[in-house]
Amino acid sequence: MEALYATTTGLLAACGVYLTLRGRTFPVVVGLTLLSYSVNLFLFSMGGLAMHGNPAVVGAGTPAADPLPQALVLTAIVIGFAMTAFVVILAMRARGDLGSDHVNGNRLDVSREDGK
Amino acid sequence: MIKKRSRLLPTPMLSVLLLIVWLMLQNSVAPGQLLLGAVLAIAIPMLTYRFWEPQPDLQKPWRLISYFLRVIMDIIIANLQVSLLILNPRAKFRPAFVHYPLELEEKFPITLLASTITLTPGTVSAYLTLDGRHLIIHALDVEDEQELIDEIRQRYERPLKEIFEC
Amino acid sequence: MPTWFYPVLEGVIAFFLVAGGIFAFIGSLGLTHLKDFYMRLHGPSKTTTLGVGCVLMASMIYFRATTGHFSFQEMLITIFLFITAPATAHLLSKAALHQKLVADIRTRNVPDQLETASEPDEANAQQTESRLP
Amino acid sequence: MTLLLIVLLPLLGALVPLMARNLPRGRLAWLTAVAPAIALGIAVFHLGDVFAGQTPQFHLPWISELGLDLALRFDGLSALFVLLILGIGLLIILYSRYYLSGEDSLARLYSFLMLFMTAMIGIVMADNLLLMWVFWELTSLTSFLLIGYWYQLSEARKGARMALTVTGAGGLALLAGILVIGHIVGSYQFDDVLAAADQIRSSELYPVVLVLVLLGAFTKSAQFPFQFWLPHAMSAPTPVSAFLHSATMVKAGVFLLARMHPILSGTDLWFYIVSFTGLATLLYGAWFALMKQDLKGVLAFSTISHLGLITLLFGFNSQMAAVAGLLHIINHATFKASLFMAAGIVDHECGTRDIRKLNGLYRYMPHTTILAMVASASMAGVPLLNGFLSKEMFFAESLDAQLLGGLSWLIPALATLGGILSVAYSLRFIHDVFFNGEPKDLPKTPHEPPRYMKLPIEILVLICLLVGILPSLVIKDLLVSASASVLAGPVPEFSLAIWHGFNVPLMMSGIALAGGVGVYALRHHLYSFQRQFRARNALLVFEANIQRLVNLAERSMDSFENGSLQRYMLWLLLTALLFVGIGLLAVPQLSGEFEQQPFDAMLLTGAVITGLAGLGTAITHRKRIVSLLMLSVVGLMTSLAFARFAAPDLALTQLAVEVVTMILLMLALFFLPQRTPKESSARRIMRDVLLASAFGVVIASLNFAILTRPVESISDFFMANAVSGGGGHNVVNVILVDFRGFDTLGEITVLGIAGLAIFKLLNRLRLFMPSSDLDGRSWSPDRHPMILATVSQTLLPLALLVSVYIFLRGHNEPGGGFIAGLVTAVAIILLYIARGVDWTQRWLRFPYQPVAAAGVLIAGLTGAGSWMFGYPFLTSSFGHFTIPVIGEIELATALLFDLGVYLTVVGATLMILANLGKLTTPHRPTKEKS
Amino acid sequence: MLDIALWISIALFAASLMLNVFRLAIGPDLPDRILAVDTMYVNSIALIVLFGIQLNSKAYFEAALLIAMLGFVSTVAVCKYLLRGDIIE
Repeated sequence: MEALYATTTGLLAACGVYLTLRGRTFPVVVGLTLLSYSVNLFLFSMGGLAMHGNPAVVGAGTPAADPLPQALVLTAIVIGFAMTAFVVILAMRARGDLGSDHVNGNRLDVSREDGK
Repeated sequence: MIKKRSRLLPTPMLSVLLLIVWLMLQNSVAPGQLLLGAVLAIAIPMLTYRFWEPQPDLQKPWRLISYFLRVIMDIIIANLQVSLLILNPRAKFRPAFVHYPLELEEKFPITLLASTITLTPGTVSAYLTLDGRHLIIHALDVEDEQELIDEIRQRYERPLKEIFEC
Repeated sequence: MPTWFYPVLEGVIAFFLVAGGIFAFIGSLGLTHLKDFYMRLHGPSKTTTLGVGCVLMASMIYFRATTGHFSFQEMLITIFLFITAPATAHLLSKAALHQKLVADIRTRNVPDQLETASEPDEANAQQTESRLP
Repeated sequence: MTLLLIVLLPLLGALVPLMARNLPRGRLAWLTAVAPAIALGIAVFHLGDVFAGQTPQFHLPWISELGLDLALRFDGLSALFVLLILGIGLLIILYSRYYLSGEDSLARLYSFLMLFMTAMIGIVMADNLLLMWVFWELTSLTSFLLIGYWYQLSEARKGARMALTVTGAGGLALLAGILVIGHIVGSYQFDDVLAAADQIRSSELYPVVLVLVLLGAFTKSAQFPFQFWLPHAMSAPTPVSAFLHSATMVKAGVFLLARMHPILSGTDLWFYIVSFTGLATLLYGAWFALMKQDLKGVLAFSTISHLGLITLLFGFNSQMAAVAGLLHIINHATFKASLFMAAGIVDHECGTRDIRKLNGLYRYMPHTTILAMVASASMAGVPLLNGFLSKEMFFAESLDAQLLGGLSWLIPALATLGGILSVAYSLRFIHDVFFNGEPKDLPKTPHEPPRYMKLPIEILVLICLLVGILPSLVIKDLLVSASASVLAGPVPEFSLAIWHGFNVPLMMSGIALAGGVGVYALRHHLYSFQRQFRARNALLVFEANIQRLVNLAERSMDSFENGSLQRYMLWLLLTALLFVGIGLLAVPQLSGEFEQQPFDAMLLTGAVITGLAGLGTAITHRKRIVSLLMLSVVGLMTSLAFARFAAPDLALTQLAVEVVTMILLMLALFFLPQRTPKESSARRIMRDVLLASAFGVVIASLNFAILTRPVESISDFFMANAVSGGGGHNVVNVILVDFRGFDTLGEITVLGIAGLAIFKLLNRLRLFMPSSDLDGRSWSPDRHPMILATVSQTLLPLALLVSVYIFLRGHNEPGGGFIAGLVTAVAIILLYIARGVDWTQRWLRFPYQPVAAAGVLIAGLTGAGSWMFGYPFLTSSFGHFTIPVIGEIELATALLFDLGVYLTVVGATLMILANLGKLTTPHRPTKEKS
Repeated sequence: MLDIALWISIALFAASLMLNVFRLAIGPDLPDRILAVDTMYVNSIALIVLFGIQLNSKAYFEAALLIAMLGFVSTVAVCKYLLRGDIIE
């Protein structure tokens, strides 16, 4: 089961990174969100995966899940949202002001292969 | 015909519903929860009442309950029918769009009617015209539209009209 | 509780679980096999919702049996579902009609010309200078 | 303490001219001279016990962790150099008072000179190698300032820059050498280094140390490969050339050789490098001194040649050679300084330094001519002058240098050749300038310089004569004590007598004198021969190299940083992969000792669906709305995974955040192009795929490695006293709100700031609104579908109820401020979507910024509240109160803190989404469609 | 007897999820894909409740409740996007 979990996290990370390598702001943002999902899964699994564990609530059964990574990931998710929002709106502002949503440094909107 | 709303309990029905939901959420009828539920049941409608569409008042709540029961029964039958239709590979569907002139005016009953139509056998309320007069229904398997229209009017629209309007 | 009661209860729960599963499966099956979008819409809006309803009923009874008092939360979820499912179905079909998805040839009187906007649509393409209040 | 004064006085002296700059020149000169004069007095005072063999020291810890202390020593070698520096310094101060023309600021020159003097004294008296290096770099800096004194002249600026680059680079090499020595010896104090001399010589790092230290010395003393900067340093005013580039600064390199002599010398490597460089420089300098047309150029190259001679002397591993070297240091300083000053006078009087124009000046300035003749005779090694003594010793030493085996005779021969050339250019300096016909079109008619301008030259010439005639009386004991510190042992008995009877060295100096006159006579042939070579101006070559270096740097920077995020991501990922990859390679076996837990059908389906959805997002990224849908599926499956692995809190948050992100991205998508044109070439896609998959593989293996290894979790502390400490059963919420309350406070502030930043960013945003959707269909007329409106209206109270429910139970069961806040935000957003901005605006009249601010405030105040009870910030307290009717309620301050969190989350989320949504509304006609 | 039923039900829901993914991948037009995603939300509610029964803990009802509510909101948002482009007007 650990292998399955690890492969999924790896796959998500790979797709996320592939998207961030694209030349336009929107795929980069989507890529970052995907990457943050995979990182959250990764961090969550630091406390070990409780197959039959109970939620980290006192009195909810002995093999409780590890509450600390959960707390960290919870904070990560919320802050992740705030930052994604900021980046998206930065992208919109860039498009509004610069007229192109390229990230590879070329100005005009025509798609010129650049920024090898 | 909407009577003056009392300041404290703008929509009595909604407050009662909220109280019941709160108790369901808490899964307990302890006095503390009851009090808290009551407080919330009054506070939330008060917060949202000022911009509430004036809703027709419930004339006969008991008819609504019987209406719901009948709808539930229809849903179960509908699902069995649709399942059979989907399952047998050689099913020959006769899908059709049906223009259904609405007699109801108020928004809430119309929504209720549209929901029941979607949930009941073989019909989905596909489109509501802008002026709220016509409802286009997509039926999975129907021979004669007029017969479907009469059946819907007879089974659902008339009771709703009774409950809400007259 | 009399001894014969538990196996019956378990039976009922098992029945509801399996029925729910079957209904959901049929719903998805309909979703995959039916020809055009409008026919596919019937599956999930009806059967899947009922399937999930049955599962919720099963869990209600299950927790009634194990913890001794009725838990109404499942009831609340079912209510939520039965309110939202038709709304989504309606919106989806409205979007489909708007996109003029081609319906199966056998469907009769397909509404081809939906009402056009009564007045020119104000969202014409012009540079908007947005001043936030 | 008095040693420190010797260094401090010139330093303070640097301020004196600046403060007294608008005094008349005479009084300014005297005032400046006071500080070095006192320092000279102190030095002379200490001479007594230096000659008696003691070495007064002074130690003040400065940066002891680096091994750098303010440690000074005053041994024989230091005494010799200090006398040289201060003595000639005083003369230069007097001389430049007359030399500088009216508009040049004398005060600035004096302050630079004083700074330079401090640096030089610092070098020679430093007892700590690092301290010596600090002063070493200070000399480079001050020489840069001094060479560039006439900053309006371009070649002055270029020369200064070149000098700084070369001597600076040498300084760096020296630092490296000192650090290696420190590494070997363990301390930078000179005595410890001296004691560990054999250890250094035998260590395998010795060649490295030797080369580095010699690099420092050779660049400073303008030895052969690095001599090109000295001629171009002549664009400095002549007093500077006289002081820096003859007597002191270039001597620093040779001083380093002398100081390091007991530590590094004695090995064959030392002999080969040092003497060969010295020999080459000797000949190179002598030859070009003959060729140069500029008066100061001749002197510059002769300085190079004489420095080469001293280095050669230090190169012979014999003790007498070192003594000869020290003697020549003194002699060269005296006659070269006076020659430079003479050249200064000629330049000052005639306005030009071009030898071709200067002829027969003895008629105009007979007194200067005599002084110049004595000085240059001393340079040529004419007997009865100090030059002759050290040249004699030099010839004697070159005779018994045996290290070249069969070819050892070559060294005396080349020494004699050097002697011949030096006599030739000394002769040229006198004859060609002061005799040899009439001066041709001089800008100014020459005449005798002012009386006191010649005084310094007279003093120096007097010293040359004194040392030449009575050597043992004047400098014997100074030379003995200096050699003692250089040889770090007993000094061999030597006689400084003028006459040693007829022996081979005397014969060699005779040949040198005769040959010199002959070579001078044939000089025109040499000139024509020299003209065939292309004259390469070192300045241009140097500038060209620097420019080539700058272009190379620019090109590499452009290829590295071209404003493309893709490029930066590429480098970022490659480095990350590299380091993590190396780490993973080091792990012997990926899977730890835990064997894997079994998985059931549901987990497999979940994993497969997440994988497919992730791939779908990547593959369909050009059809943006589809990739968004795939993203939402990934989000859903992630929250299912959290639920499956017993983290209900996370599942709730993930769901809520995922929906809000979806809405946010769709809001943004409306204004961004709906579809991305295909623009990446196949090669680029291939590269990205490879890179991304490599990254994925690394993450997967990392995760697998950690999962299958034991977890030393620290969370049993939290589990244990969540109830007692935080008063709640839901440990995750207790951690968030109580144990790590401060972190959560910071986090909600970030949330608030993000909301505000976005609010500001959206202001005056000029956006292009598409008039129709992707395939040209115009937007549907029905802005707010009626059924959606009613349904969302009925849902709103239920949703608010649910969010209150989640909020209240947060402390004991899954729930809490974050989730409740998000649920409320989603409910309100649903209303925005269904009923539009105007309707919701009327309902929610308050703007969202105050809500977020209030949230942060409440959280902060609850934290601060505990101060009032004397507890540290953010300690929470809780109590159980039983109210008769309601029964037992548990109230905790954490609840208030959670309320703060709730309000901030609602405020920030709505600030972000509502403002984004409102972008278009001001331009919609407000009449509501029925 | 209960475990077998539970296991069958989970298998069925997993199968229906896979079918939804199939429709999501294949779906010729956007509405099909949205329908697929919406059905996945509904199916995942059932799955969460089944987890609850399997792990015999009541902590999962909030998650199910939230999925029901939020699934609706995201589908509505996407449909509004298709209809009007600008979600919040």
